[in-house]
Amino acid sequence: MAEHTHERAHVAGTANDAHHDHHEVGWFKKYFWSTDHKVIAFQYMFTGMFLALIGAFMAYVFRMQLAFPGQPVPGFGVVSPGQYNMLITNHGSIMIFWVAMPVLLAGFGNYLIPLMVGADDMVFPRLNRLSYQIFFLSAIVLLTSLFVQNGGFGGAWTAYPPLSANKLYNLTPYGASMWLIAVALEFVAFLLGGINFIVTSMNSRAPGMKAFDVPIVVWTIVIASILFMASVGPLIAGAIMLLFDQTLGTSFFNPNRGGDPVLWQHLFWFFGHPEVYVVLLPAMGIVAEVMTVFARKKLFAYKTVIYTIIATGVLSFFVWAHHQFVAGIDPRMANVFTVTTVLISIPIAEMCFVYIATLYGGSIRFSVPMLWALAFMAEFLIGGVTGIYLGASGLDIYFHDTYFVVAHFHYTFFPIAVIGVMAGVTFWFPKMFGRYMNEFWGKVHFWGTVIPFNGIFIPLFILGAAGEHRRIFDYKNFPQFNHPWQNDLRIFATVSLLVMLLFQIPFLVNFVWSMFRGPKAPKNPWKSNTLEWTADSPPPHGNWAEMPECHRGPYEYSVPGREQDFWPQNEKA
Amino acid sequence: MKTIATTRSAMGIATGKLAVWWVLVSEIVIFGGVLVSYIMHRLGHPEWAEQAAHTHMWLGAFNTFVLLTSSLSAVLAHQAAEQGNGRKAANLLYLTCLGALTFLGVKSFEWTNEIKEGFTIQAGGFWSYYYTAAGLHAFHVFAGALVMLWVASSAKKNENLHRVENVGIYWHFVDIVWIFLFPLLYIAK
Amino acid sequence: MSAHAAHAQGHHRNYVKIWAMLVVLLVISVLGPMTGIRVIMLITAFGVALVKAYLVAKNFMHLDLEKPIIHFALGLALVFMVLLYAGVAPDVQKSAGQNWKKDAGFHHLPPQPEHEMLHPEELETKTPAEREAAREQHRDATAH
Amino acid sequence: MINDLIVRASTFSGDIDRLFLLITVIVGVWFVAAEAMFFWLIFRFRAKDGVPAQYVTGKEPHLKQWINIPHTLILICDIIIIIAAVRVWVRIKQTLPPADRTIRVVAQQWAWTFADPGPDNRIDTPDDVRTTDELHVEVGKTYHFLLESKDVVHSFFVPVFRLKQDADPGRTYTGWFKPTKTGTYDILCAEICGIGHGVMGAKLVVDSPQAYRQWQQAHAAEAPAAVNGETPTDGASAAVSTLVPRGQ
Repeated sequence: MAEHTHERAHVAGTANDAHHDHHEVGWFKKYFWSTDHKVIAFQYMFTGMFLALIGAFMAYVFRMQLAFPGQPVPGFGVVSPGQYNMLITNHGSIMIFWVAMPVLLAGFGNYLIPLMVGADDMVFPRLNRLSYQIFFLSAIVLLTSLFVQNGGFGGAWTAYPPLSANKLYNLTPYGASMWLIAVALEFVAFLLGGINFIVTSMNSRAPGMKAFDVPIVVWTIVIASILFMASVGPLIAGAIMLLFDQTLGTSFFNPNRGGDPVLWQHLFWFFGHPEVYVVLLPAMGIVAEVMTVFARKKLFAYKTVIYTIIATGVLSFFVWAHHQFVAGIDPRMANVFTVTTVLISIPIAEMCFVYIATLYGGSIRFSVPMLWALAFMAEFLIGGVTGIYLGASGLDIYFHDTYFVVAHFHYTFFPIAVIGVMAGVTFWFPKMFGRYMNEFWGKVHFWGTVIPFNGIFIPLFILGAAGEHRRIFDYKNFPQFNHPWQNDLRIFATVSLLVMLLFQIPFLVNFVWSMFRGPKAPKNPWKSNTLEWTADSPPPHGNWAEMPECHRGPYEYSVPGREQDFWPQNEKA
Repeated sequence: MKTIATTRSAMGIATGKLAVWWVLVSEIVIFGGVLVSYIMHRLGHPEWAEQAAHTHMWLGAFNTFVLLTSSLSAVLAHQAAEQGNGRKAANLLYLTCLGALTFLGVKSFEWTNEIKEGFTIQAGGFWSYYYTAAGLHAFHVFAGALVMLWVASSAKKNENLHRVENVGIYWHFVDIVWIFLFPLLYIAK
Repeated sequence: MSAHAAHAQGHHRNYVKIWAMLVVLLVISVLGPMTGIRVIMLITAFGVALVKAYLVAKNFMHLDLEKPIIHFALGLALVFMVLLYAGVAPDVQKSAGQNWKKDAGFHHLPPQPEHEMLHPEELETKTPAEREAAREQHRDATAH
Repeated sequence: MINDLIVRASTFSGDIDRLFLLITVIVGVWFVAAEAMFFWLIFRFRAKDGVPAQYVTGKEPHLKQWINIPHTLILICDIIIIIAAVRVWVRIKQTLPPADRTIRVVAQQWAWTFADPGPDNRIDTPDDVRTTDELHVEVGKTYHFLLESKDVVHSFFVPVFRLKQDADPGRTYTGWFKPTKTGTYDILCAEICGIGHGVMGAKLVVDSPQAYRQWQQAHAAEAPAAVNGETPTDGASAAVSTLVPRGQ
């Protein structure tokens, strides 16, 4: 084991003038060129939030087009079929690659891993900065791809060739290649970032912190990084092949000259399914942290959660072709994948049960982060449960590419990327900015988001069950889906979306206002155990003057025989 | 400016080497993606064999020999670095970079001939995979050579000698990829 | 024993001897296919490649001295590639399956000229009004 | 439950609806149980001052069984669902009952082309009736369809038949359906195929035997003439490569 006992932070000064020995860094160097894991976490988080606004605007535009087809959408104008395809493609791509991944994996990963394992920074600070810069470049390339000639790429975020490979078919020659380059750059950024997360949490744990003393959120982000790294490889190879098909005229996916479009589908979904667990696991980790703190209770079965996370991760590599049941794979293979897909519900169900069981015997306080964490569990159950319908191959014949699928994956992605992230943001806000967020406006934002969210996607389940297929800009071409009750459901969903978007304003105001003018927050406002709460709020560069040690697990709450109901990890026995 | 995090080794493995091993995990799946697709297509398309007949097996064999030798000099450099002899390690790394340049030189000579004969990347399914796989590998050889020059520059001054082993591990991986690429592209006719 | 001591023990390997073995194996893998017999070609080309990879990994990369977590991670990546092959080959490698076969436009159909594409406005729709709408949509789609 | 939203018009649409019902029952029970337990725990163990939380390690047997029992029950339910789903899948996708008639369906960027075998009931013969965006089928007859795509990935989706099969370019897919209810329904493209994906619908007309024969006679008469004199070569490529004549 590491033999050093008392490490002095390389910051010579005492805690309060921790910046003392640093030459006074300029504004640019401090915020844009910094290698501090906390600043890089904020860069990822704010880029992610900014792109979330763009993604939400796209959702607003195409939902207005769906509810009131043909009429000009305020703030955008008339939506043509090409623009509609571009909007849904880039809504999907932005929300997954440029909002969920950066905020959940990189934002929380960068901020929490060093603080929670008791390190002063990531192992490779410069590589960490480089990974954000590549990510920022990928966001720029994607956003410019929306404004090039012929518009952004419109072949769905799955980019199936030959539509994505042949500019005569997708009619967006520049948009398609730029979208692909942006996605490839984003993969490179997260490979570099992933290495930092894995090595830091493996090697830089505080002295005394054994593998099972590490908080669940660190475990989930590390396993998510490993899942991402192991699954993105074939898709990087596929992206190179697709880029050559688009630009050099090779024939990897061109059936007329020996290629095979189904190969891309396999390479994409071999990455696609582990990818959804890459964003699910960090959200589950955040919910675990928040639930244990506000229920004042030890996580029901720490080791079971670790084993289910690893089981989910490994099993997620065996299920990818459930996206392709009717997409032309051999029907005999579909039987294999339907078995593995339905069986993967077991580890996830187990994890949810353990979280629910954690509430047993607790003393639950309903502050804003806990509301979000509980809402995540309630909403995600719907998402998980509706996945069984789509995993059953027989039923997927009917449900594939209908709004049932759209509603299902929004019931998993929305709790992950919005509800889970809000739980994390509201929980760690006092630590990040040293100030409290407003509790009342937090609750207004909570109810104003969760209730309309159900109003958007429950109607889509019904429309999907009626057979309404997705990615269609105007249903008046299909008499079967032009009944009044279907149009009303679409309008109801759109109105719910508008209400939900309005309720995001209180959050943005609350977030920015509290950052500068919220009431001051102490080191450990929620009285929780993990190491980040032993550093100042906000922690200085280098996090602690004297690096902490770890003496126990992260969830020793309400230990009998102690007057306080929490027991920080660094407190000597 | 080394953070305390980099000095710790809770797993008992040097941080730099642990990072390189994780880089190799991601490289295995990237090259794996290209090679698995290529193998599937070769087995599915017997007619590609006559396209593959036009590759110059002897140039491939010589390149394999060059990479094997550069792997030897890389591991000798690591041995020298273990003994603390930074100057010798740096020279051996420069020798390895020379091997890399010879490899790239032979490859560019080989490709120009093939393209002159009309076997461009669009010439058919086999050629698309041939240039993509070998091109991706050549890019990794080139990147490895650059990193080696950077490592040698500090190894010369007996600093950061642990990096010699790390870049060596990456280099041996690039060699192993070529050990599999050589029969797949040049011999499977 | 810490990793450092393990390396000392690793020194006694004669790297040049291992290099020589690798070159001999290379020669075998080149001469084997010369015989033209397919089975010999497979054994020498790919079998030898596996042996060479093992030698480089064990002796040059000192994988045998490495911690088991590294073996587990590298092994997992290789297992996933085998899994990728097993899941994808039935569709890509074979030319026919239970309810599908590769034919139209795959083998014997003359390669379609790249530029032969049905422009939207030529699309055969029901009434002139709809045909006009389709033409207008296309113009609008490519205009913005 | 689905047939309240959309009519059943083929033999296996009932299977899919029943599978939906089975999964809804199983999954619904688990969902309600989990949410009920969840909300009950939230209500029961809300913070009451003076009542500290309990220290539960999760190893207590009487609590662990609250996880292990659902764990095994879910495994059993999963197996039931898998068996039911695979039976439906095998019936629809893996078995081809003997066909009374074989039609050819060709998808291209933004139109469906159908080739009815015509009076001689053999596909790819000069008397085939080719139509665009309108498919006439006879109720009660088992149909095989040969599905192809000329350019990008499309998807032949007939909601009332609960039938969907992607058309990948470079492949020919064979599937079957047997209409059971006359009427006019929609055929959709369920895989994004470019700008015209939204207008790529077609009309499905399930005729009674007489109406179908009338339609076939009416179209068979003009079919040879319509193929502008070019003698269609036989074999699969005939129907695919000839551009669509203006059949109504």
